[in-house]
Amino acid sequence: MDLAVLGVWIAAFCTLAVYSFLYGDNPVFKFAEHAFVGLAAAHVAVMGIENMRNRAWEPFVAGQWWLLGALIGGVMLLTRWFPSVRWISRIPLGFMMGVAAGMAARRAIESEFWKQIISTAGMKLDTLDNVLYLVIVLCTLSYFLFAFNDRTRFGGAIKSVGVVGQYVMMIAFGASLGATIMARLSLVIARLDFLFRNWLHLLD
Amino acid sequence: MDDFLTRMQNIDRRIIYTVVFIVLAVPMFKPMGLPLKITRETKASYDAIEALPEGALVMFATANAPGTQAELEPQSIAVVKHLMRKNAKIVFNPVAAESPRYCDRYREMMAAAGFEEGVDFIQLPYQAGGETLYVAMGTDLKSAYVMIQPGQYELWDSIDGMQDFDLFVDCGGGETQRWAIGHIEAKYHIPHITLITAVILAVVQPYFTSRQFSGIVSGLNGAAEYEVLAGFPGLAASGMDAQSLGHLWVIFTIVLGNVAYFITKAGKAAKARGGGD
Amino acid sequence: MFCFLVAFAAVFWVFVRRTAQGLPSPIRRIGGLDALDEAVGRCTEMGRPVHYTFGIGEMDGNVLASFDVLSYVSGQCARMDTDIIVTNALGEVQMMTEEIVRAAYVNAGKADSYQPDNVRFISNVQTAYMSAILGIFQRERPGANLMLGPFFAESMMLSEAGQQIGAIQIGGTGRTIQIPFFVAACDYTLIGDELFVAGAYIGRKPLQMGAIYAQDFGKWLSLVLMAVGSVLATMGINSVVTLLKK
Amino acid sequence: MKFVRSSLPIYLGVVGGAVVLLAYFLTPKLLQDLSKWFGEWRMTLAAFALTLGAGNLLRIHANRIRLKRESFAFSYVLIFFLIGYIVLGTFWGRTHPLYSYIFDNAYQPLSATVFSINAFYISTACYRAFRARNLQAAVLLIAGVVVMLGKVGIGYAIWPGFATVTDWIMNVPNSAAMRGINMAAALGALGVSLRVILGLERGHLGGE
Repeated sequence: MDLAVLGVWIAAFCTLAVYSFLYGDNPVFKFAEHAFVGLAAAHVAVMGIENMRNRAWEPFVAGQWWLLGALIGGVMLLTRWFPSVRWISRIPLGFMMGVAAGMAARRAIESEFWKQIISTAGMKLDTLDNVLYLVIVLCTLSYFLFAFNDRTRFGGAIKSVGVVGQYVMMIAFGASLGATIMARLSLVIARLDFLFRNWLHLLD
Repeated sequence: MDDFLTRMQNIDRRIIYTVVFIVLAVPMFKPMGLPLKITRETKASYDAIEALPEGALVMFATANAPGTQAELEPQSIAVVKHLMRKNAKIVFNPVAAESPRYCDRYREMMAAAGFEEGVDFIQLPYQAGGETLYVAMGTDLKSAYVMIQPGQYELWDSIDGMQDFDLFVDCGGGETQRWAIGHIEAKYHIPHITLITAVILAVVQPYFTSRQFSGIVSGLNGAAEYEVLAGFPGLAASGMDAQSLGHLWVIFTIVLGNVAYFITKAGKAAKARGGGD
Repeated sequence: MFCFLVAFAAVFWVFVRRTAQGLPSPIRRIGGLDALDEAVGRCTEMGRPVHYTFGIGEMDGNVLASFDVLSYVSGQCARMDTDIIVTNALGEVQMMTEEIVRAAYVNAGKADSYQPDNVRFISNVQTAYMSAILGIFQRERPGANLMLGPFFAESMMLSEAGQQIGAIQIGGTGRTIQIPFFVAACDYTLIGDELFVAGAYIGRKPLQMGAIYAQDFGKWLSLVLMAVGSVLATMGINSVVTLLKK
Repeated sequence: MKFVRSSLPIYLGVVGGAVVLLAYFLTPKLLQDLSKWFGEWRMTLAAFALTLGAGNLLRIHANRIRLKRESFAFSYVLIFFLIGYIVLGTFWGRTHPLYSYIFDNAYQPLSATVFSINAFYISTACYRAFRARNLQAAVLLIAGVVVMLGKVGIGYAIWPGFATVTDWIMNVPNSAAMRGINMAAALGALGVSLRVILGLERGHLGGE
């Protein structure tokens, strides 16, 4: 049996092993699951090691001194393995959290908040659809107002607008689900195609 | 009867799964040839590539992974083939840990068609970092890829930064589209088209309406449409029938569940009013 | 936009100061967060663990917000002597959650019951993560499944798998596209911003309450800008958009 | 020492976050350079963290074997593939034929199949969720079924309007509601991030 054929058989075994879980947990699935988690972790670690080498160490040796910061931080992270000095790893962690927050803030404000205001505020209310669009955006956003007391008349009004928003969101969620089901089916189609065509040769 | 109706409300999931298998498998052997409607998003993507000048410089960033390959791979192959027809110079950029293997295949495809590695196409190394990487590319492409030595690739040496590109293709089923428009499109305004899984179309579509994306190819449908437009009969079109049939089965179970639910509820209400058995 | 950011930060600061001095703080109720205690309580009764996950997304605002909830939930678990299993997909989030869960146990006076092996790194490969969770659900049978963070396609699978083992489920994410899946399969769903205010809602610390007020300020501002802007745009005056684009 | 232990991580976070955020608006060269470096550092640190994660996995499964937990035999399988594949990838490289062979014939089919389980799960989830138990669920159901019918040929055969209504639902209510949710969530994310950037967040890293 040549290697390519063996490969197809291995792949078919893997496919069926995973699908067997749909019936119930079983040793074959357990084997596939553990093998897969191991392989995936290894693949990521291999990528990580490669990145440390070509992203930090090699350019640093080639004269990009500022990468020293990353190397020191990386070594500090490694202190996690030693309980007595594990607190050191919090230092680079704090830095990572800060940079992550900075990035998140950047994207949140520009493309997800500001541009959306501009796009909505520039909309001409000359069709019924546009009026509706604006009203829906306003209602949905009102649902997310938190700091008010719903026992006052004003608060009660906000709450009722928010309830309208809630119903519109249900329309949106229902529509998204409906639109998604068909797409998800294509994932199985690709696997069946593999089983019937490449493995069993039932299709040409 | 009541027993039957209750059971229709709680069909064993294994039965549902088995039927899903069957209805997806049958059309593979007996295609029905249902018609295909081409959406404006796919058409716009096709037009964007068709409008490129000969030898245009394109970045093909991909986050393709085994989980998304069923949808993204047929799309990617169709788009790369189309780019090859335009003699585009392509920089493949795997942006997820599992993506380099896919880029390898596109490169093999190009090399087999007589394109020269290093001159007509290159593949950048994968780097961890996600959004950070997109920020870095937008800030300074060359220093984001410090590990590529000058002189290593002729094509890479001729590029100064993102502003040199004529088109940015972003392929992925996750967050990369937003990073691409947030950090690259926002800054350089080069045309962007995106290849996505159908699931995320709803969130990506507003960016098409706002012209931040010039085109969207979404899901297996998008791939099939693209194949038809570009004239490469391929993988995607053959799966469309199975998809429709599976879809009908799901609709059927939903209707069944609701009908049973309402009959039972009506029955209960009648009993509560004191009706006989 | 920069002006907005500065204004937002300033409002934020002012509200933090003012709530620190004690401002009455009415907040509307959020069902999904009220259910957290119910979830932990149910696990305690049944003698099953609580499962907590962030999904596989990058460390972003969702994760930062979810840290607050994890801190609270693991404190509750420590007090009630219920195990909490945290599964992670990112190296840095793994390290952060180790710190948080450990601290929660220490603060609850139960430092000895903290089990490091229950805070688990699985994989940042989505599908490997999913398959491991399917296994954990079948074998360790958590009684509650809390999914708060930046979720991708794993949302559907995790919530349906949790449903199959009869766990009480709370899902929440700011990644809009995944919310419908949580709505379909979870008992409670935190929609978008509801996750981000979770910390304030549970903790009611002045700092976090200040954040809620500042966010509400931002929302009011955008409501007004959009309404006024489009009315003016209809009349042919584009001054709001021009102003915003500066 | 107390400063280094409990406050330094927070201040480093403040500096990191503030530099990255401000560099988006302000142009001084130093700020831009710093922001670029910080981004590069974080990418490298993320690589370190990932590798550490693999170590955590190894430790947990080694413990399972040591304590003879339920079905610990499978932990041997995991450790075998983990170590074997790392050794192969690190010393012979990812381009080694055996590495690619395993990737193509085991890793990739496993991954694709696990993902495709979503198709089955979504069908049962919708079967349960799309039931008109109350008014909200009814709204969810109606929108869902109309869109589902709008996506397939038979829907068109029943009533040609399904496709039009689907387009309308996707473009008006769906798109508008998603925009509202997104905007609120963006503000939420901004609020959470600012707490870190302004150094107000002390809970997570400040403990002993």
